[in-house]
Parts: sequence; structure tokens; C-alpha cells
Amino acid sequence: MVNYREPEACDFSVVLCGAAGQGIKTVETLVVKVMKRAGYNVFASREYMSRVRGGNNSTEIRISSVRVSAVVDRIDMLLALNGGIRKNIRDRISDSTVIVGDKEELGGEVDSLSGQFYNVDLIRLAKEAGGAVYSNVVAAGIMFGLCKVPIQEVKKFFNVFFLSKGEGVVKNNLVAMEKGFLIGERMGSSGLISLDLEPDPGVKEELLMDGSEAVSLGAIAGGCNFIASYPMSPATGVLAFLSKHAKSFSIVAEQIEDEIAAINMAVGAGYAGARAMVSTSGGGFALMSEGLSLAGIMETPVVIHLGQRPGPATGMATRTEQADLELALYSGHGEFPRIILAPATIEDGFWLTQRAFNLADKFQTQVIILTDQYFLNSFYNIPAIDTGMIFIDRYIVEADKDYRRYIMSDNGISPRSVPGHGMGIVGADSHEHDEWGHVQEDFELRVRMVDKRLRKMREIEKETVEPLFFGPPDFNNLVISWGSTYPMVMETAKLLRSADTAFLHLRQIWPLSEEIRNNLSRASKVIVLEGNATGQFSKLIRRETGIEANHLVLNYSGLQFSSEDVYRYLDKILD
Amino acid sequence: MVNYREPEACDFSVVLCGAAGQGIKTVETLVVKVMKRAGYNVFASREYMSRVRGGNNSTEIRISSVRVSAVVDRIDMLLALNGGIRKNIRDRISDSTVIVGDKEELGGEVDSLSGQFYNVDLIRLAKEAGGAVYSNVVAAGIMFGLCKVPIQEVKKFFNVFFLSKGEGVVKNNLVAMEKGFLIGERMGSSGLISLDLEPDPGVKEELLMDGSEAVSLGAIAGGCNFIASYPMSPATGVLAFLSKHAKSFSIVAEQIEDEIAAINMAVGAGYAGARAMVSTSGGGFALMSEGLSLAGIMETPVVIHLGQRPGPATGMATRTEQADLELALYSGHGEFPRIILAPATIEDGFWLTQRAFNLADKFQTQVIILTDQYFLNSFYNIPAIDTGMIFIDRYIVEADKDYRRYIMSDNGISPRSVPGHGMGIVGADSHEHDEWGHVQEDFELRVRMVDKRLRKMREIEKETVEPLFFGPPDFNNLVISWGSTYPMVMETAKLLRSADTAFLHLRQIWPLSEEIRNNLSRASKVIVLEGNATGQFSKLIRRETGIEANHLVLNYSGLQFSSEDVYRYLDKILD
Amino acid sequence: MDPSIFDLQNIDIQWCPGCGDFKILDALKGALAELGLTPEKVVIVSGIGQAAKMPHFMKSHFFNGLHGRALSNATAIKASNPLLQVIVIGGDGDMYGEGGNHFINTIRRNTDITNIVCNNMVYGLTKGQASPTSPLGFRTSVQVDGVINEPFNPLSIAIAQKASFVARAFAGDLEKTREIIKKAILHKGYSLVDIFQPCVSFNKVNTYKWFMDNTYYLDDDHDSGNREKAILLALKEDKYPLGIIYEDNTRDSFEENLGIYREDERPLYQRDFDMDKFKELLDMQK
Amino acid sequence: MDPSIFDLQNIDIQWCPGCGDFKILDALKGALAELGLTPEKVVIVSGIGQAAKMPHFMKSHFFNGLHGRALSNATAIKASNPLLQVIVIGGDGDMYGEGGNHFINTIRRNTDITNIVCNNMVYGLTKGQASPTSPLGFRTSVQVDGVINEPFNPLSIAIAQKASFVARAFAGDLEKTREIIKKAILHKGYSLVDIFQPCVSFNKVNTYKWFMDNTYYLDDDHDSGNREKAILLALKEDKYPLGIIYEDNTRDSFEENLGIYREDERPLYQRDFDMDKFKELLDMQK
Ligand SMILES: Cc1ncc(C[n+]2csc(CCOP(=O)(O)OP(=O)(O)O)c2C)c(N)n1
Ligand SMILES: Cc1ncc(C[n+]2csc(CCOP(=O)(O)OP(=O)(O)O)c2C)c(N)n1
Ligand code: SF4
Ligand code: SF4
Ligand SMILES: [Mg+2]
Ligand SMILES: [Mg+2]
Repeated sequence: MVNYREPEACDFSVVLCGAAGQGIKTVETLVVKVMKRAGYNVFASREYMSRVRGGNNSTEIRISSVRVSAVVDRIDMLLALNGGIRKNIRDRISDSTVIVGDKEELGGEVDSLSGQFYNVDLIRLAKEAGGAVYSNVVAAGIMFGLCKVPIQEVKKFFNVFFLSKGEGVVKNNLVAMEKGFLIGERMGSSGLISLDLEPDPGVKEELLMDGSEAVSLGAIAGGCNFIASYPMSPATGVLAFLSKHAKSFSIVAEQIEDEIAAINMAVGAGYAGARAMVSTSGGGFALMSEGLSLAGIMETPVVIHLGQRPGPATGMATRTEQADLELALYSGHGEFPRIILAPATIEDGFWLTQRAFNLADKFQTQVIILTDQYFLNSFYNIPAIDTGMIFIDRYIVEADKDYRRYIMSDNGISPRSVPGHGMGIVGADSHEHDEWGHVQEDFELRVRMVDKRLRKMREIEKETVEPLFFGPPDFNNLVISWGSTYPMVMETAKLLRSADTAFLHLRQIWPLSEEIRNNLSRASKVIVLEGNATGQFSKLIRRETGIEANHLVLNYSGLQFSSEDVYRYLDKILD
Repeated sequence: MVNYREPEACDFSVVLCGAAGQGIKTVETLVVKVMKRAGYNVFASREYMSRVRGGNNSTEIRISSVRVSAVVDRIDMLLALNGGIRKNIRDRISDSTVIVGDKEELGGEVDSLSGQFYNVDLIRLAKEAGGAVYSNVVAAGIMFGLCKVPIQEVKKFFNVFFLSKGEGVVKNNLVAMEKGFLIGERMGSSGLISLDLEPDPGVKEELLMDGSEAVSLGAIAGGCNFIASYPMSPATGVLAFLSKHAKSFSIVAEQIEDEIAAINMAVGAGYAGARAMVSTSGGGFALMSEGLSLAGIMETPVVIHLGQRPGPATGMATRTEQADLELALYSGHGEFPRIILAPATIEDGFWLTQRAFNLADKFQTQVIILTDQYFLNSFYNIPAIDTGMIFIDRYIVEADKDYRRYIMSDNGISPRSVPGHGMGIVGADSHEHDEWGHVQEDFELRVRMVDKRLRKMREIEKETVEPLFFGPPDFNNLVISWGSTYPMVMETAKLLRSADTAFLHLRQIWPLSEEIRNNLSRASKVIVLEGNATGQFSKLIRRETGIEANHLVLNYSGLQFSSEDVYRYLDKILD
Repeated sequence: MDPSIFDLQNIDIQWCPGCGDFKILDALKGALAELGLTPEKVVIVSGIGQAAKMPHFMKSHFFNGLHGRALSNATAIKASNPLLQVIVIGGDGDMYGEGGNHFINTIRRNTDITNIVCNNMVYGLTKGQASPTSPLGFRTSVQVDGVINEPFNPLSIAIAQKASFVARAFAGDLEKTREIIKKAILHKGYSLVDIFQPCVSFNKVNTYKWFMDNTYYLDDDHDSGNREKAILLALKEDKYPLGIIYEDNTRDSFEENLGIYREDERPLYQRDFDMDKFKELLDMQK
Repeated sequence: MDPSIFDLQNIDIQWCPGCGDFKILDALKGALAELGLTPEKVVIVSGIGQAAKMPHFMKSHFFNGLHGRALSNATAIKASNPLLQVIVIGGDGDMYGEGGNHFINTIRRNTDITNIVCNNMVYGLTKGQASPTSPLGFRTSVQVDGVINEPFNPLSIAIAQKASFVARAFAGDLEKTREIIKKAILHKGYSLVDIFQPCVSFNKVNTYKWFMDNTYYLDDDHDSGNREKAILLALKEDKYPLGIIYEDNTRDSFEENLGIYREDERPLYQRDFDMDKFKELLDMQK
């Protein structure tokens, strides 16, 4: 694999790899937080095996003078905590990669790697600090030293970060870090790695969150006060986050017996006036299919976070893919409107989720937030969130004595009340029903009710989230992508030489924005890039516009497209 | 509502209506069987409410000198067993409809009906025969009398039909029938209804089966030896049929705790070498979504009978619709091949189901038989089935010591063995796996395995069931329909004056036959007719060919299109 | 209060004449009325089946969901608004078959809802297949040679899982059934009332007479606080006890355990978003 | 026979060092070998979880399906080919949580399979959330204030539902666990072996020591044929009994009840379609 870009002094790409249980995730958090506080832009993304101990996981960390939000293949420095470096990492090592590791630990493997090896007695140093477990913190120290982070700042952070673990642990970590720090400084001055990182004080005040936190915070900001979910990678984080803050925000948070209970609870909660959500992955979502249909006929607002991973079935439990789009679109029997949002950025993760709850309540419909493992486990610094923009619209009316939950209306929306709010009766029924919600076998009523529900789609279309556009107005080539691939596509877009190429990135999958039609009709070559094997989004586009993509750029390996991947594919097509 | 056709003396359309519990279904069976044995072509289709007693159900029976297989609006004679005739029947009464009923029972309702009323003291006659419950059999007798069925034949049939109920019951039924018979004869000679029915001795030897029986018999003829299902209208009949004949055909038939168990049992059975099926409706199928995906990654053959009814959710439990097409297409997370067949006729119900089991085993894939309530509860006489055409291909190999269940192959198909057959180990895994079926987190293997599975689609496409075509080769207008609407569309096609209109009826929904592309490209006006509100099949066509239908003819009232409906819609569009 | 406040006007009750469900409906209305409840305070939650149609035949809030899932819906309704009186009603197939897992887990949660199961030992709505409680040997169109699977024993399972209120009634006895339902409603936490309900159309084995012959009421000596005795009673299969078999009034309910209602009884829909706390939360991401 | 015939070569076992699952794997291999079984005769069926990975770490036929559904898969495998020895293995979340309804209904069927549950009282694979058997108060990243739902009691539920073989073992004791598994395999009909399994990574409460301190083996006096005594034993929560708690050797298995294997033991895949009978069947449609 050839890198399309040489190492950049102002954008340092470090990969840390080691076994599950060696604290890769801890170091990731630690490094990124410290670096951000030191004023560097940071990005981190983890890839890990479905196991608790052993194997080999890695995290890619970018430390940069400019904003970074994309995963890259390029490895400027590889910090290897143990042997058995996996192929996906090995393939990314170039001649200019500096490999830092413990020769004794890595053994013969060292010789099989290209790049420049720099030996560090990680294990010995860690043991000196208190035990082999500290090798990860030695590695963190190396990064701090290299990047010339003021050591006092690091120490301050360590004192708080490890506080709850007791004094001994704090001390050991500090010792380990300092040992690494010295090595890092030495490496820096040796000229082996030359960095030209410019801290930006503005960054210090920014927020750092991964996709999972963004969705969780967005949910809370959307007034979510009910979550029922069953643990499932990569979607469990949202359940955990909301559970943690349940008491503070009056949230009912429950881990339920199965995903069927989850969706049925969410529908029950929505009926009773809660702002309910579920968080799951493909398999769990598949199980919710019938319940989604229930919400559809009952016109109950529900927000579903669907964090995709590769299928079919268990597939690759901790990996990423964008192959549940069609399932999200068509899941549930019968016909009813729905909304599907797919965040492109961390900010989107927050704002689209926040918005999802208003949309769900406004249109009394189901909103699916379509993310994936890559998105949920990646993070970077973002500017402060303008809390002044947070609105929670409830759209709940009091029921008078003659209240009819499903009263006919022009736009298909019937004013929604909840039981106990007013003197009227609030019904909800899974059968085709009359305006009160009572089951009726009347063929004309049936048609009226179907029409009423589907009419809401027209209203929903009016509030479609606009796609992101990048490129010249008079383009010939149009690259279309959606969801989590955005940062990689954009990083690439800026580098591509092709002057007549534009990029259109969708953040709402359903209903589609009119923008897409307008842009498509002007393109002579359409390229759709997505993370699945059959081109699901391209098929949706064709279904809706009749236009067939000229090229599909697909990835279904279980890993996200890197910026280089995107570049390589597009460069070839646009050549 | 205007009828497009006048009553036809050689095609007698009778509607029998009454409360649930009044034995409408019994009479339907009785009449149709007797008439067929008398040499008349017959057709019958029931529509009924979701209740056990009361309400008002009906059956439409056609008795004809020519083959009949479509439901019509036209009612030549309405036999009303009780009051409360529902709007869907009332709307079909024309001036020439003869209404037979008991004035006392119907009361004032009689005056509100158009048509010619013919009073029969049904209740009194029934009571004379042994009780009010026999009014249905009096009604049957009227039909026999009118159609001049030799009464000895009827009696012979009654003796066998009611045998198990005891002598007393046989006698009462005979008395009731004879009372009706006399009335029928009288009506015939009065000229009120003049029939010109020509019995055809060939018909006597034909078969009579409804869609449910056709699918069940097809399954048995396909070698099905495992069915796990949960009762659900309209799909329960298949479970009951196979249960009844389980011991004779070595079938494991089990009613399970929920639909999730059903699909997971079917996959387990398929793994162990059984030819497994499940029978369900939309809600149950929605619950099977995750299990379908399991079958997908395991490449386990499974046949799924999906009998559609109107959704979302419980919808209209005993009614019909074609709105689960998209669910059938996209259900299950992740990407894997599948086959969807939609019988157009009773013969299709048999043969496509029979074929489904061979296809499932050959391609180690999932085959969905997409029917609906209308199809399952309608029947007519069909010529004998050529059992010489029944082949059961097993495609099972013995596993040698080095057997690999998922060995790579050009066409994506790996020879399938089952545990215990040979000395090799047979694995199956829901994760992405290696050739042996063991879980592996290898990104290149992942891609190879996805490609292998999807490659099967190319093979599957080679055996696509061809659509039915009717019309001139040089058409301008193309009417496209699928599944159970075929008889109505065809009955209409023959009457439409439009000389440049052709009809293409699909019996395989996925993958689509190339035929459709060829025909579409030649049409200047495309009309898609289907039983749902959003035009799901038309969207699939557009997705696959880029061609948008010019007109959609949709019906989502819960009732099937009648021949007249089809005529009216098409006539307007083609005008 | 007069039970007729729970009457719904102009309805066509879809049950067969003679069905035990009529009695259960009456008993339920009576119990609610006698407890001084009114239609706006009560939510009837049900799934799919003949019994599950009940909310369409009376006046009160109602949520008629999917087959088997009513307990999940109800748990959420109660947790979102504990001021509502939540009654869950359904058949034996609904609650113990399709909904079996929710049954167990609702017991585990001890949600403060009343679960009435119209146990006719058959699938009524789908026309007579075996249900989880159908007796061994019971013949149907699907179980052509009779039921081979051991019947589900709801009472013993409920007690084994520490349900906090477990009772059995018989639809043929309106008075006593009403009294049992009243006690179940008054109980804090999950209460199960399994009601033997004759299905005159599809169950020709477990008829009114059969139930009369095979049941007896527990007498006053019965110590409903003794879990061990209760479970042994529930295992008995010669004659079936009626009445309150087990009761534990010491357990907190799910809603109480959630914590958010301890100091504030307002339902979720009345609570406001706390922007200040949210800003604090955002700050933690720095 | 030597247990090593069940060894799989060149594998990287994914469990944490010290995990109780290693012992259970050894006990299972030992039990199979001592019963003279060989890899081609055995199918290991599992769902998803740490324990459910077991079939990837040994040599035999295997079916590693979905989370919670292994019992359904296994029932069908056994019913399609009763000559196979079918062992179902999984975690507490897998079998009692997601799969709760299948657990109950497999017991009802009395399928002739052996169900081993590696009960570590936590969700291991998904990193430490509560499982249905987690003790009250157990704190996790999701149950931040500790578990509030009454733990699932598998043994008492199984006995209440008339499971025909119910045992409990402790992974720390390889010998005894192997013996219990052997008896379970020999039992005709459904057998449950719930095995207390320490999870060294996520359960810091129910450790090897905790299990040692809180369990005892039933002595020879224990009458495993007495259902009433067995259920009372299963309800006990002070100290947990180990061994065979209940056993009923009188019940027919599901496969036997199906009837189609009574005179012909050939698996389904070896049977031919009977065209003559089919023609007769067709004739009935005339
Ligand atoms: C997912 C799903 N599966 C199956 C059905 C069909 N169905 C509706 S009610 C019912 C069983 C009814 O039996 P029970 O719950 O005992 O109620 P009863 O009619 O006897 O009162 C079934 C199988 C359904 N509606 N949904
Ligand atoms: C439908 C579905 N929901 C959730 C998951 C995620 N998941 C996999 S294993 C597991 C729980 C594991 O716990 P347990 O069964 O106790 O096994 P252990 O890992 O403790 O051995 C969960 C929640 C899944 N794979 N499928
Ligand atoms: S079928 Fe049975 S349960 Fe249903 S209404 Fe009739 S008697 Fe009642
Ligand atoms: S997480 Fe627990 S159950 Fe899983 S392998 Fe580690 S110790 Fe065993
Ligand atoms: Mg019932
Ligand atoms: Mg566990």
C-alpha cells in the first residue's frame, strides 16, 4: 500500500497497538484529552477485536495544528505494546514509519516490518514504574514528550484522571509517564521524528466527544427521558451514558430482557408522553421490526439509534459497515412513514439526535439515527455547542372530553394527547382503527387511515436536512456519500486535482432531499461511495430518481474507508 | 358501482353471507365440491371478519361452464343468512341481483336493498330440518336446485361429507338441503334466474384446492419434512395441513412459542439436513428478520411462506394486501442473496412451492413464498397435477475428513454436507467465518466470504421463473402486476378493447427476470397494478431498471381487486 | 361508583355468546368502580387475542398493542406516568406463549401493574390451536394427535420467580373474581390474576362444568405469605386452588426503584429539560 | 477415550486467563470422551457470548447461532436427526435473558438435549453489564446504582416447569463438573446443568472464593426424584446446593413424542419422498 501523502510535520499520525486488556482505550482517552488541553487538535479512532483479553487492537491518534476528523492509513509512528501485529496495521507501515516497541516483546517480528525501528524497553520501564500493565502509559509519555506537552500539565491531568484509583496508582502512572516522556523528548531531538505542531489556545476550550457521546448528549438535549435497550456492540454506549445520567435528567433507563421488549417499551412510553429511544445494532434492530410497525400504526413517536456493524447475523461484532440502510428503510410490515438520519460528523451526531426527538413528536413518527461502529468509537475536538439553539417542542395537547386520538386532518397529523392529560380518553391500537383508536373493519375507513398516515410524509419532506455540498457549481462528476464517511471524503475532496468534481454528502437518508435530484440531473458521471457490498444507497437513489450511478466505491471489509482509500478509489475513477 | 358486465347465463355468481358461526365456510366447501363433481367449473373466495361469532362474512361462489379463477363484483344471486349485510356487499348489488333471504330475519333491511328480493323462510325451513343452524344448508340446497345438480349425487356426497358427525346430523342436513333444492328448482322454472350451465365431465376429475392447500401440497411434494410455525392468519392453514399429514410423510411439525423460535428451528433443521419451512404473516415475519439473516450467513436452506395481510402491526387480521414485498426483499440485517416467489395461480402455489425447496437446497439460500389472504382462501378447480414432474434434488454430499463447509468456489456454492453424514466435521457460524465455519476476524477473508455469498446471486438469476405475458408483441401500453392479482387481471385483459396493450405478470419478485427489462424498454406507457398504497413493486422496477411507471393502480382497502375493479381502472387509464 | 361509567356506547362485542370473557369484563368494571377509579385514571393495556380485545369493549384509556408484548408496553406506560392505574389483560397464548419472556421479566421488575390473564387453555382468536396451558392430549387442527408438551404452569413459575402477588380466579364466579381483581389492583407491585375462562367455541374439555369440578377456593386458613407452601400448592394438579395464593407486600416496585419518582410524582411528560445541568454535563466533555 | 480427540489444532482461545470457561471446556471434553463419544457424533450448539464461543475451541460438529436462540436451533437439529448427541452451551444472558422464552418451552418439550449454562452472573462479552442472574445491588456501567430486578432463578423455574433433569455445578471443580455433565448427557430428555462460572474480568463479586464459600454439594441422601423437595431446595438463597437437584426418568422426549422415529431411527435427510402416498393425498382434493 502506498501512501498518497508524505508525513506532515503539522499533522502527526500515531497508531498504538496492543492486546485487549493492555489499556489501549485508556491511553487513547488520556492522550487525546491531554493533547487537546495542550491546544492541539486531536482525532482518535479505535478498531478492536471481539474479545476481552489478548489479540491485537489498535487506535489511530492524530495530533495536529489544524482540525482533523478523518481516519488515515498513514502511520508516522507506531507504538506496539505487544507482538502479533495484525495485517491491517502491517500493511499501513511505510518506510517512513517509525516503529517504537520493545524488541524483547516483539521478538523476530521486528525484522519482518518495514519502517524504522526504535527500540524502547517498554516492559522493563513499565515494571520499574510498578508493573507490566504500565507499558501503555509509558507509550503515552513518549507521545507527550515528542509533542513537547508541558509536563506539569500532564501531571495535573494525571492526578485528576487516576484519582479514584488511589494514590499508589496515580504515582505509578506518573512514573511510567515520565519515563516515556524522556524517551519522547530524546526521539524528538534526535531528529528521527520532526514535528512542527502549533498549539492553538482556542482548542483548549473545545469539546471532545465520540459519536456515542454525541448521540447520547443529543438525546438528552432532545428531551429524551426514556431509554430501554439491550447491550449490543457498538450501541451499548448510549444506554450506559443515559443510565449514568438518568437521575439527573429524570430519565427512565432500563436494560431489558430482549430487543422486542425494548421497542415495545419505547412505544408504550411514547404513548404515555415520554420521549423514548432505543439503542441497538443490526441484529437487535431486526428483532424490533414488528414493534416498529406497531409504532407506525399507532403514530407513536420513537427514536431508534441503530449503530451498524457488519452482518449478516453476528457478522463482525466490533467492526463497522453501512449495510443496514435498506433494513432501516423497509423494516416493519405494512406501510407507514419514517425518518432516517445519518450523522456525518460528531456535531451532526449531537444535533441530528437532538432534532430527532422534535421530529418524532411533531410528526408522531419513528426516527432512526443511523450510525456505525466507526462513528461511535471515533472522536475529535469540536467547537462549543451553542446551547441557545436547543429547543424542545412537545406538541402535546390536553384531551377534552370528546378527544379523538386519530382525528382526520389535512396534513395527516392528529393533535396528540397522552393519558391523564385532560378529561378525554386516549386510545392506541395496533389494528386499523377509527378516529378514537377502536378497531373497525371498514374498508373505506381503512383507506382513509392509510392515506392519513402516509400524508404525513409530505410534511416530513418539508423539513428534510439538507445535504452537504463541496465543489464547483458547474461540476461534471458528482461523488455521493452518506453518514460516517464524510470526514474521509472531505479530507480527500480537498486534495483531489479534479476541478470538475463536486461532492454531495447526505445526512438524511429518508425522505431524500430534493437537492439530490437537482444535483444528479446536472452530473455527467455519478459516483456513489458507501460502506457496503451492494450499493444500497445508490439503489435508493435510482429508485427515487431513476439515475444509476456510473461507479460504485464500496467497502465491506469491516474497516472504515481511510482518507487514502477514498483518494485512491476516486483518483482512479476520475483519472 | 356499475357492473361492467351483465349477468351471464353460463357463469353464475352467487354470494352467500351470514354471521361468523353460521357455517358460511362449510357451505362454501359443500357447494363447490358438489358442483365440481357435477361437472361445473367452480371458484370460491371468502372474506371474513376477525371474530368467531357474529358480524357478517361472505363467500363469493362462481359456477360456470368455462374455467373461472377470479373474484368478481357482480352478484347474480345473494343468499343472505342474516341481517347486517355489510357495505362491501351492498355496494355490489345491482338491479339484476336476485336477493334470497328470510324477510323475518332481515327485517327492514330488505327495503334498503336494490335488486329483486325473493323471500324464503330460511329459518322456518331450517328449524323444520332440525334447527336454525341448518339455514346454511337450505341455502346450499337452493343453489343445487337452481343449477339442476342431480339430487342423488348431492345426497351421496352428503352421506360421506357428514359421516363423522353421526347419522342424525346427516339426516338433518339432507332434509335441509332437500327443502332448499325444491325452492331452487322453483326459482329456476319461474324464470327469475335463468341459467345455461353446461356440465363438463372432464371437470369431475379435476382437483379443487385453495391457495393454502396448494402451498401445503407443494411443500410436501418439495420434500418438506420440517415445519415450525406459530398460528397467524392467514398462514395457519399450511401448519395445520402439514401437521395433519406429518406422520405419513415423516414431517416434524411443531407449533412453537413464537416466530423467533420458528425461524431458528428452521435454520437448525436445515443445518441438520431437513427441508425446513415456516409459515407466517407480516408480523411474524418481521420477528423472523434476525433469523433470516442467520440463515443468510450460514447459507442454510430455508423456505418461508409469508401470507400477507394488511398492516402495519395487527392491521386487518383476516384481510388481504400486497404490502410486505419490501419487507420480504430487505428483511434481515447485512447483505445476502435470497429468492422471492409470488404465485399467480393455484397451480403456481403448488409448483413454485415445490420448486422453492429445490432452489433453497441448490443455492443454500432462503426462499420466500409471498402469498396473501386472498390467495390462500380462494379456490377453483384445476387440471390434474402431473406428478411425473416432481423432482426432489437434495444436493447433499458426504463429508470427508477434510471437509470444509464454506470452501471457496467459483459460483459461490460450497458443497453442503450435514452432521453425521460422513467422517468430516460440519460447522455453521453466525459470525464471519473461515472455510471451516470458525469465527475469524480477518478483513480480507471477510471480503472473500461476502463476495462468495453474493456470487450465488448470479447462479440464482439463471433459474428465474419467467413472467406470464399476454397481449400483442407490438404493444404500446404495458400493464405489470404480480402475485395473486393474476386471475383478475387476466379476466380483464381479455375484455379490454385496447389492442396495443400487453400484460406482464411477475411470479418471481427477486431476482427479477430479464424479461421485464426487455418488455419495459418497448413500452411507451407503463402501468403497475398492485395491492398496496405506495407502489412497492413499481419502486423495485425503477430501482432495477430506472424506468418509472406512468400510472399506478393501487388497492389497499383490505379487499382484493375484483375483475371489475381492474377493468375500471385500466379502462380509464387506457382510454 | 357505578360500574356503568366504564361502559362504552354503541359497541358490538365480538365475543361468542357464553364466552367467559363477558364475565371477566364485568368483574373488571365492577372492581374498578368499587375502588373509586374512573376511566381517565385507568389504562387498559392488551395484546392480541379474544381476551385482548377487552379494551375495545369498555371505556378507559387503552393501548391495544401486539400479540405477546402488552407487559412491555404496560411497564413503560407505568414507568412514564405512575399516576395511571395500569391493567394488562390478555389470553394465555398472549401472555405465556408469545410473551413468555416478558412475563418472567415483568415479575423480576415488580412493576406496579395488574396482569389479568384470561386462561381458556386454547388460542381462541386463531380458532382453536393449543395454547401453552392446553392440557396434555388436547386435540386441535394443529395438534392432531393431541398436545405433547407439558403445559405451562403460570402460578408456580410466578412464585418461583418471586412475583409479589399471585392469584387464580374462575370466570364463572363473577363476585369472587371481582374481589380478587380488586385485591390485585390494590397490591403494590406486579400482580398476576390467572382466570380460568371457558371458551365455548374451541375448548370442549375445560368447560364451565369442568372448572367447577376441578377447582376449589382456598379457605381463610391459607397463609398467602408463605412462599414455600404457596409454590407447593401451585404445583398441584389434581384440583386447582382459587384465590390469593401468594402475596408479598415488602418489595419495592419498579417505579420506586427507578428513583426519579421518590420526591416528585409528576409524570415524565410534565417535566422540563434542565438546561443548567445540561451545560454542566457538556462541560465534562472538555 | 482420550479427551484430546476433541482438541482443535492451532487455535487462539479468546477467553481471559483464569476464566471459568476453560474448566468447563475441559469438563465437557472429558465427559464426552468418557462416554465414548467422538467428534462426528456430537453437535455443540451455542448462541452468542463468551461461553457461546466454546464450539470454536474444540473439535466436533458445531452450530454457533444467534444470541439467545441456541435452544431453538438445537431442538430442531435433534428432531431432524436424533442420532446426534446435541449439547447446547451458552451464558446466563444468552439462555435466561434473550433466550428466556425458549428456555421455558424447551423444558416443556423435553427435547433430548443437554443444556449447559455458564452462569457467571454477568454479560462477559459485552463487557460487564448485569445479566438476569446478577445479584441485587450489582453495579455496572449500565446498572450504575446496582441491579434492582430480582435475579432470575433458573433451577426453581426449571423444576416448576417439570424439567426432567436439573443440576448445578461449579466450574472451579473440574472433576465433579465433568461427572455431572456426564449424567446430564446420559439422561433422556432435556437436562439443565447450570454451572457457576467465575468471570475474572467483570464479576468481582461472584469470584472463585465467593462460590466456594456459598455452595455445598448435595449428599447421597438427597432424593433427586422428589420434585417438591427439589423445588424448595432450589428456592434457597443462603447457600447454593451443587449436584443433581431433580431428575425424572419417566417422561418421553420430544423426538419420541413426534412419533416418526419410533419405528425408524433414520434422520430426515436419509428418508425418501413417498410418491404413492402423495398421489393418494392429491386424490383427496378431487
Ligand atoms: C406475532 C403474531 N403472531 C401470531 C399472531 C396471531 N394470533 C393472534 S391472537 C393469537 C392467540 C390467541 O390466543 P390467546 O392469547 O390465548 O387469546 P384468546 O383468543 O384465547 O383469548 C395468535 C396466535 C399475531 N397476531 N401476532
Ligand atoms: C440480538 C442480540 N442482542 C445483543 C447482542 C450482544 N450480546 C452478545 S453476547 C451478549 C451477552 C453475553 O452474556 P452471557 O450470555 O451471559 O455470556 P458471557 O459472555 O457472560 O459468557 C450480548 C448482550 C447480540 N449479539 N445479539
Ligand atoms: S372463541 Fe372462545 S374465547 Fe373467543 S370469544 Fe368465543 S368463546 Fe370466547
Ligand atoms: S470476560 Fe469473563 S467470561 Fe469472558 S472470557 Fe473473560 S473472564 Fe471469561
Ligand atoms: Mg386463550
Ligand atoms: Mg454471562
